[in-house]
Amino acid sequence: MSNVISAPSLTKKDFETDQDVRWCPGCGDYSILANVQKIMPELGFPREQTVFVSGIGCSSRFPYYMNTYGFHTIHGRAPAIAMGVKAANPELNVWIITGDGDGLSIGGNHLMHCLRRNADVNVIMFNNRIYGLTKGQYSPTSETGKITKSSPTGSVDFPVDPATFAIGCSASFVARSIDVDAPHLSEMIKRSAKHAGASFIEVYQNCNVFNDHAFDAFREKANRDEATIRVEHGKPLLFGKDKDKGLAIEPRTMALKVLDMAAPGAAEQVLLHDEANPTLAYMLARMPFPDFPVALGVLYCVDKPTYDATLIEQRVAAETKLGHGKLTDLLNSGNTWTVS
Amino acid sequence: MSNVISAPSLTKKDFETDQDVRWCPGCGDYSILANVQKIMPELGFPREQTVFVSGIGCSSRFPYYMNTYGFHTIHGRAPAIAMGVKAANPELNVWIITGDGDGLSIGGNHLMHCLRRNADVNVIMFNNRIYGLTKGQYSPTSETGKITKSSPTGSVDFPVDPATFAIGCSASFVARSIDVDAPHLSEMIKRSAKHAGASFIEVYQNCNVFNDHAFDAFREKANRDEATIRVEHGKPLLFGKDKDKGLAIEPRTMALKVLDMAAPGAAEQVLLHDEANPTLAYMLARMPFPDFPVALGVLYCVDKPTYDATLIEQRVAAETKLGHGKLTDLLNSGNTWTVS
Amino acid sequence: MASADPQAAALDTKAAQILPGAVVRFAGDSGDGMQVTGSQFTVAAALAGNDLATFPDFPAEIRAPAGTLYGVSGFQINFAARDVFTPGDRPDVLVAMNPAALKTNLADLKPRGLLILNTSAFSKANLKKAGYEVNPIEDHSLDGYAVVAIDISKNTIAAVEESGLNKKEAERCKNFWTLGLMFWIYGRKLEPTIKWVEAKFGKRPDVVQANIAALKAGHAYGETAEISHYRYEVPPATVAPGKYRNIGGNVALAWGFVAAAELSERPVVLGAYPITPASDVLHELSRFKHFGVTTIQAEDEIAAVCLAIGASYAGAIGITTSSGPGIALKGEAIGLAIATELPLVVVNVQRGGPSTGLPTKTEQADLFQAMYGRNGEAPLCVLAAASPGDCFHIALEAVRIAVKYMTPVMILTDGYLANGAEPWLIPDVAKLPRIPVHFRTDPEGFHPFLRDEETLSRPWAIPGTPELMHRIGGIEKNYHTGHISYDPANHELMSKTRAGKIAKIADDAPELKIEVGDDSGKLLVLGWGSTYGAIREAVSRCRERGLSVSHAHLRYLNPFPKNLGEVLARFERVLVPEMNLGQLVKIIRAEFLVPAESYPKIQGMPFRIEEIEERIRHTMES
Amino acid sequence: MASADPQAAALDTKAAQILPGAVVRFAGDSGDGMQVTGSQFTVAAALAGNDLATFPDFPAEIRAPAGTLYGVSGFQINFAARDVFTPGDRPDVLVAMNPAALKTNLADLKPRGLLILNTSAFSKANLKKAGYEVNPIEDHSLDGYAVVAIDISKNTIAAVEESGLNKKEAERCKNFWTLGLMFWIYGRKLEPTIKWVEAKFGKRPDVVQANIAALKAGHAYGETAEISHYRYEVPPATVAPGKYRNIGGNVALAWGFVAAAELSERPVVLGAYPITPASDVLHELSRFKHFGVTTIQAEDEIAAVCLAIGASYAGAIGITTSSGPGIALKGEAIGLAIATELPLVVVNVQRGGPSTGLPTKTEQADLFQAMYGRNGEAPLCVLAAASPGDCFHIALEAVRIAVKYMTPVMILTDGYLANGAEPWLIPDVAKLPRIPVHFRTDPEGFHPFLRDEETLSRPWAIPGTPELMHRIGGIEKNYHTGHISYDPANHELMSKTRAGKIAKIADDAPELKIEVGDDSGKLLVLGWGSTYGAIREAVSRCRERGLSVSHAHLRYLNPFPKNLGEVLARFERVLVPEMNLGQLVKIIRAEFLVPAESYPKIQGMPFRIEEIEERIRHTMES
Ligand SMILES: Cc1ncc(C[n+]2csc(CCOP(=O)(O)OP(=O)(O)O)c2C)c(N)n1
Ligand SMILES: Cc1ncc(C[n+]2csc(CCOP(=O)(O)OP(=O)(O)O)c2C)c(N)n1
Ligand code: SF4
Ligand code: SF4
Ligand SMILES: [Mg+2]
Ligand SMILES: [Mg+2]
Repeated sequence: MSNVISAPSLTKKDFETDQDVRWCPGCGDYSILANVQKIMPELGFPREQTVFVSGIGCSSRFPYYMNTYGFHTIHGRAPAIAMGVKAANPELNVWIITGDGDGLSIGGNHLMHCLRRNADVNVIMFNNRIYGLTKGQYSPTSETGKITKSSPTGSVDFPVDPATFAIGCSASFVARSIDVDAPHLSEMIKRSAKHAGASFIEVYQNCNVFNDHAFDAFREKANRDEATIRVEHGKPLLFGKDKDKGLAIEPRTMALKVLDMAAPGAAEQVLLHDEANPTLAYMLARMPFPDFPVALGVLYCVDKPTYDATLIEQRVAAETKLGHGKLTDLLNSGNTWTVS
Repeated sequence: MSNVISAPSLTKKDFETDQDVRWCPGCGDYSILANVQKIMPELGFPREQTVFVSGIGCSSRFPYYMNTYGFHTIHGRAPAIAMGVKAANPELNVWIITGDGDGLSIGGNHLMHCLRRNADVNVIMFNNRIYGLTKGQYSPTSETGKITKSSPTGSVDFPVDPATFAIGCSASFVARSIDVDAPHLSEMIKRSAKHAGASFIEVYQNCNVFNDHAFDAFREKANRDEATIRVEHGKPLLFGKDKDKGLAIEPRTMALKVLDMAAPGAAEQVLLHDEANPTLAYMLARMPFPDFPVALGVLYCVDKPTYDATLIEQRVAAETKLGHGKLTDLLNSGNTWTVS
Repeated sequence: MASADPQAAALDTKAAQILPGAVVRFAGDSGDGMQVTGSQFTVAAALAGNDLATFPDFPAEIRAPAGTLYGVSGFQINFAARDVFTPGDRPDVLVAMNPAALKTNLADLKPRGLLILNTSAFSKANLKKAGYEVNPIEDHSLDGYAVVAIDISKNTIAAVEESGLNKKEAERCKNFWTLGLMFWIYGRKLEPTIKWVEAKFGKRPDVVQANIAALKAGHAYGETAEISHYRYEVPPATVAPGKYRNIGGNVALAWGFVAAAELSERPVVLGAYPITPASDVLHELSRFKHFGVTTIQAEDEIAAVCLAIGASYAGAIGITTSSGPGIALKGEAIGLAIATELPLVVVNVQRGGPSTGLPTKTEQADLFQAMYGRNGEAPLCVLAAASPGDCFHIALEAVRIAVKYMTPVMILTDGYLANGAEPWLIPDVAKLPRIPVHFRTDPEGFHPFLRDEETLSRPWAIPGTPELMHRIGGIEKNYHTGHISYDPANHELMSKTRAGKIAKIADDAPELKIEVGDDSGKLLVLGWGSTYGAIREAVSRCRERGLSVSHAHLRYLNPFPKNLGEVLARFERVLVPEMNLGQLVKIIRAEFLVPAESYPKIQGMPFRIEEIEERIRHTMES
Repeated sequence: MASADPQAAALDTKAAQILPGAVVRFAGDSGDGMQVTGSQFTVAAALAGNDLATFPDFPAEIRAPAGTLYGVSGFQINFAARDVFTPGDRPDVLVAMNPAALKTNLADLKPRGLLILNTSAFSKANLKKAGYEVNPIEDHSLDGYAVVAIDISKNTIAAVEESGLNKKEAERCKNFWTLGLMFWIYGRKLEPTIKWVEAKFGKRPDVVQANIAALKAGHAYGETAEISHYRYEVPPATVAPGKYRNIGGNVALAWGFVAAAELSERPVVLGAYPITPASDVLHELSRFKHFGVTTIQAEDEIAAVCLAIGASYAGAIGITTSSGPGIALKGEAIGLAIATELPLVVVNVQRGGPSTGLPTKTEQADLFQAMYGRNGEAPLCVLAAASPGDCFHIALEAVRIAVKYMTPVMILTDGYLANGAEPWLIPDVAKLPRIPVHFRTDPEGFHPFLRDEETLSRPWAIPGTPELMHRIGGIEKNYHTGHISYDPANHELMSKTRAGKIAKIADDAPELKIEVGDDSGKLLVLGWGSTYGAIREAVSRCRERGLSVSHAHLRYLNPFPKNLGEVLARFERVLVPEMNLGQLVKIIRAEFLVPAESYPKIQGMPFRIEEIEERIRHTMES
């Protein structure tokens, strides 16, 4: 979203509704909600210009708790419905809230097409690597071998990585964050809100009922420094408590490796993050954990025309060229004859 | 497909059916069909063990012309149906024939899940960048601005690149070829047939009725040397009539560039193709044409357990652990009581 | 309609024989340009003041190999000095440009009908492809017809020699030669077609010249050759005065939506995924950006309907178009629009089923799907167009109902309506009723499911409206607050309210009228959709023979017209012809407990008038 | 069924009062373990020889905040000395573990019924969450009931002190304390539950010990405390001899498919996507790999049905399970299975609609969708299970029909059957009829749509069979060759053949029998699916009052039993109770032109026996 409109100054409270929040106590969804509610006033969109569209899942209950317009739709279809909203009114500030099941299982195709078309919407995917609402089946992001109600001997599937998938779909903005890392998450949400075109944020979200501890290895505060790398445009790709490690590649084979930054020459070798390089973004998204850290931040971001803007352009061009259509002219065009 | 079974020696004719081939005269589909019919005997699968599953589209008529088992299903769903075939009988040699619309528009999600699960099937996507059967609307692979019946002022969409998408889905085998380049196409089909797991081949296919000349810039024999690069595992990424150009990257930024191989140091700089490097594969698939050549060949290939093999493993493990199930035992398990 | 055997009488005179009407069919290879020939012939008939109806019949393949049976393309026109309601049953004249066209069409030609053949296409190879062992022109098998065998190709090539086209291109002008001949036979003017050729091929002057030369040569051939005794005149029909144009169903539908945009002053957003025979609605609508129409070619049918739902939610008129298999995919999302009570228009241009079925053929077998093809109690309004031109009015009516009642409306047309065409009295836009749209803006007492007392519809409160922020979704909601509710009694109340809202539309819709015949009698023939013309004609003919039969036709299928029960009760028997295995008939029986009889036809082809006539007679005798 | 008010009589005696039966409901917070309590109480009743039926009622939320109204979880059991067909209407005994449970359940409790409350949960905060301004235990609002208010939490904590559990964990054992008390009241043995606790919590000896201690303490409390006059005995029922188990609908269905794999000697492949309330069928089946059952959790419902179709094509028994919204998505693919005539079983565990509707509630509103929810004339066989245990037999029957007739079969169950449970006579596997499967192997004269004369079914010729290579698809095919065909007459022949094939199944299915009552009379109550028990009981009661009413129940909905028309004709009137707005009733009216009357209930809840009783009486008076 680019067209920030100034609005009377609002507070987090203004974005809360009177509905009981019906997530399980302790669910990671709460902190994402709180973050979004907190950031909304800063973004400056009037509430009535803001629409949250979701599919079905625990995460997709989100719109009920936002005092904006909200549409809790059907499973997997939020991106298509959101694009319809934008086609009717491109001025709206549209958010899509989805889960790993909603957005990548049943809804993977709509997500792909929404991203590749660069519709001007912001997608937040709550990735808890499980189906929460249906009480705990493995999802497309669950690790192979996961034992759940529907996979008592372990899931057979290889997971799909949401950010990798988004980059494969040629999305124009792809970021990653963690539910409980409020400052980082806020930053990502703000960046995505400002991006003109489809923005995609994957948020690792803990489902403490059906998949507790899924992300402990890098989500826990104690592990974050070593197990994650926060990428920033133009900056070297460093991680570790004292930024003592870096990422580099072999120039002939593009093989990825972890550098000891204390080693000689490391500073000249370490990769520089470039948000506009899709190959780099792909590599960062897909780095195998725990051999490599989990990349967080804006992995990819480029400007390109949005779907909505091009639609409008075509509308304007048509009106300019042909004038505003006259029904009478249309009905009387071509071969006609008169009977008297 | 890995389990090659020796069969009585067959010829191309044995794979032809008595049905009139109903494609438009001059369609690229003919040469793909001829190639597949020609290679089949070499692959050595008995005809009755071979199944062609397709969706809907001109390309999806393919199974009618193969004297094997064939299932012309519904639009976009061939991957799911093919996975069902394999689940019932993993011994079968299963091919999926799809178009850019069938496989990437309505069927994008099934394709993604089939690829990421690594089902042991071979997908051939006929990419003509158009909807042929419905008489010429733009497809998800059509270039932005394309003028068709449904986009009289030019399509608004950014295209999705099939190979890039497949790599984003973490497919285990991704290749590209051209309808009329028989030796290369044959080679790709053979490689894919031998790959255990989901293999994906994108074939640039000319639709001479609704999208003629779409690929001339690199499909025409005269242009192929300069405009395409044929990648081979372990070999340097060279192209041009005299292999006078090469691909290389800036090691700090991963920026891609074309090398003049005559320049000093070029030989040490040029990238070596590594089929097992997903980042490299992604880069090759997504190189912007015409600034860079179109990459053809096996972009990516790794071995990992197939969906089918893991399913079988689990079946066997269950039988080993629990013995072959006895219905009587099941019905009488747990709390029961007898009324006399 | 032409009567039994008018050509015969004409055989021995050189003066134009006056006929009440005629049915002509052009048939040839897909590459022979039969659709163009047919269209131009149609325009000429229209300009001559005839009433008419047309129907093209395309092959299923894009470009079938030349000469094959499945590559034959046909175009039929019925034109007359009186009202015409169908493209006609059996042609009086058949133009067959090759053996395959002859083979696939001859059985339809009337006995002693005129048969025009292009002899040069009757080569050994072509005969074989068509399955002829002997050349039928030579073996007396065509003796029952008035055969005019001409080497059209040779004549054409000779005629266009000066244009400089190569032989292949020159030969391609043979359809204009044929058209010229047909123009001569029916006394048509050449000018409109000449103008059309000039406009169409303007960029290639050589082609323009060649086609015009061919047209004129064909015309001259009639004048001079031995066929000069086949000359007919079909006087103008007495139709209502006004300005007319020819219109096909898909175009009429698209224009109806354009009109709805103008009359409602709301933008239209179409979400569509191409599918035969509905794609042309998308194609046509995509030309009207300057009318406030946005078309989005979606990734699939589900996305298409969802795009339309999203657009409606945001205040546009959301429309989605498809055919049977695509509509099957939309069921779940249509349920969402029903549950959230959003306006939405869903068009089903029906084709032969089940599954992929007969994609290029017509059928009416999706009525059940329209009524019931969703989970739960999910009522929606269902309308059906009766003729190509009626598609325009049905589109307007669907939008009016959708926005007034905040409900999805399903429009049923079919391949026959979509591709068929008829002259259409161009409506006076100033006299078309506006479509009022009311957006809620008042926050006082607002909740999203607060109902209008009269219509039971909920308010349309679109994003962007200050103070009306609210949330909706597919879960059941409380009647009194609009919030999610799992309360048992509330669910029953809401379910009945949704059903009641749809039922109420009947108060706001025209009553069923008798199209032909008395208000009561022995037999009512009740139809819906594209069978209108055939039933109407058949009933008229039966009445001419003194039978006590009437015709009524349903354009509103849910809810039914308020007086339907009464109308049915006034007849001793009810017969329901449908292009399916009997769907409307079941609903009628269930609703009104009358022993309505089914007359099913499921052949991918419309009813012939004579079939219905026959069936009426049979029914009344039994 | 317990009769009106038996508890009252028991008030003044210490000896166990003998009752014909009782209905008990456990209600508490989601975290209170009510489902476990209910199940254990059920097992005890079953072991004591009672006939019984149970129904759990979960909250829609996964883990609603403690103490809220929407977080209440309930479990009802009806057990008796005679045949039981439903979980009962109004409970005789209500156990309410907190104010929210009291609030949401009290209205159902019979007047003067026994009400057991856990006082420690009636804190200010909990009262407020439940919307009580005053504590109902104190304000005389419960005076109409026999209230037993105990500080169950305190008693539990005291009882489990030795286990070493912390206070929070200790308090969690209160459901076992309550169960102990209920066991005392109904004179049940503790051992089976003790064994179950040991097996279930074996890994945590402290928990085992605590739960057992709580159980015993609750039991002892009954013995010693002032409530010792509430003591009942429900003698064993006289049920058919044999071995029984308790079974729920989803499990029975899953086991039915396992049985089908064994009886047909074919592997089963289930394609499913999780959805409430169908997911448990997937969960249950995923445990049976060693029975030749493969389950695939698909990416969506369309993929799920396609996986099953692919599996059937390759020779397995393809099954797909879902609920309403998911079934809506499968319509197009089911059409493919119909067109290609492949065996397929589609299960719809119905829930409240339309759209997302009431996901955790029961409904029967998808009958129309089952019959008609696809494009084109696409007939399939539809079966409905009448009780939880019947799901097993319906599963077998569906597979038998699917493979014999090469057709998709739709099974309808619902949330009520899925989650409800009843004692089930364990079938003797040796006596279950085999399901013969014939794969075509003979190339002589083969084509893929060559039909069996008797069944009209086409051959199942699976990939891997030498010499039978062939192609099938969703396009219409020639009756005589199996190749693609666009021929008009052939399409009609094929359409009628597909319909005729389904109709023929009636010859191979049992006739409709009268469940209760005479073979003819004043009123027939005709039901289908899960309403069986309630209708049966209601009709029995009405007959006891001398009314001329009978009950018949449809398990076959398409085709109907051959004799349905006759049966209907033998009654003066027909009443059709359904949990929808009237679907079966419409089909009956259309088919047989009888003025069948609808009795709709659409509240996400099953019919109460008394509701149907009332309606029968009302109908017969009017
Ligand atoms: C058409 C349809 N299919 C299935 C479901 C059942 N369902 C609801 S949510 C869900 C998955 C939820 O997983 P996810 O998107 O990861 O959300 P989470 O609950 O984990 O936040 C499923 C399968 C449904 N509601 N509709
Ligand atoms: C459910 C459904 N939607 C739409 C169609 C119409 N349809 C048939 S093929 C096709 C697209 C074909 O494009 P592609 O897959 O690229 O195949 P091609 O014809 O170009 O080989 C479409 C939209 C259909 N048959 N079924
Ligand atoms: S089930 Fe998991 S994701 Fe859903 S609300 Fe509970 S904790 Fe959160
Ligand atoms: S339309 Fe195009 S893709 Fe289809 S058969 Fe013709 S040339 Fe080939
Ligand atoms: Mg999830
Ligand atoms: Mg294509």
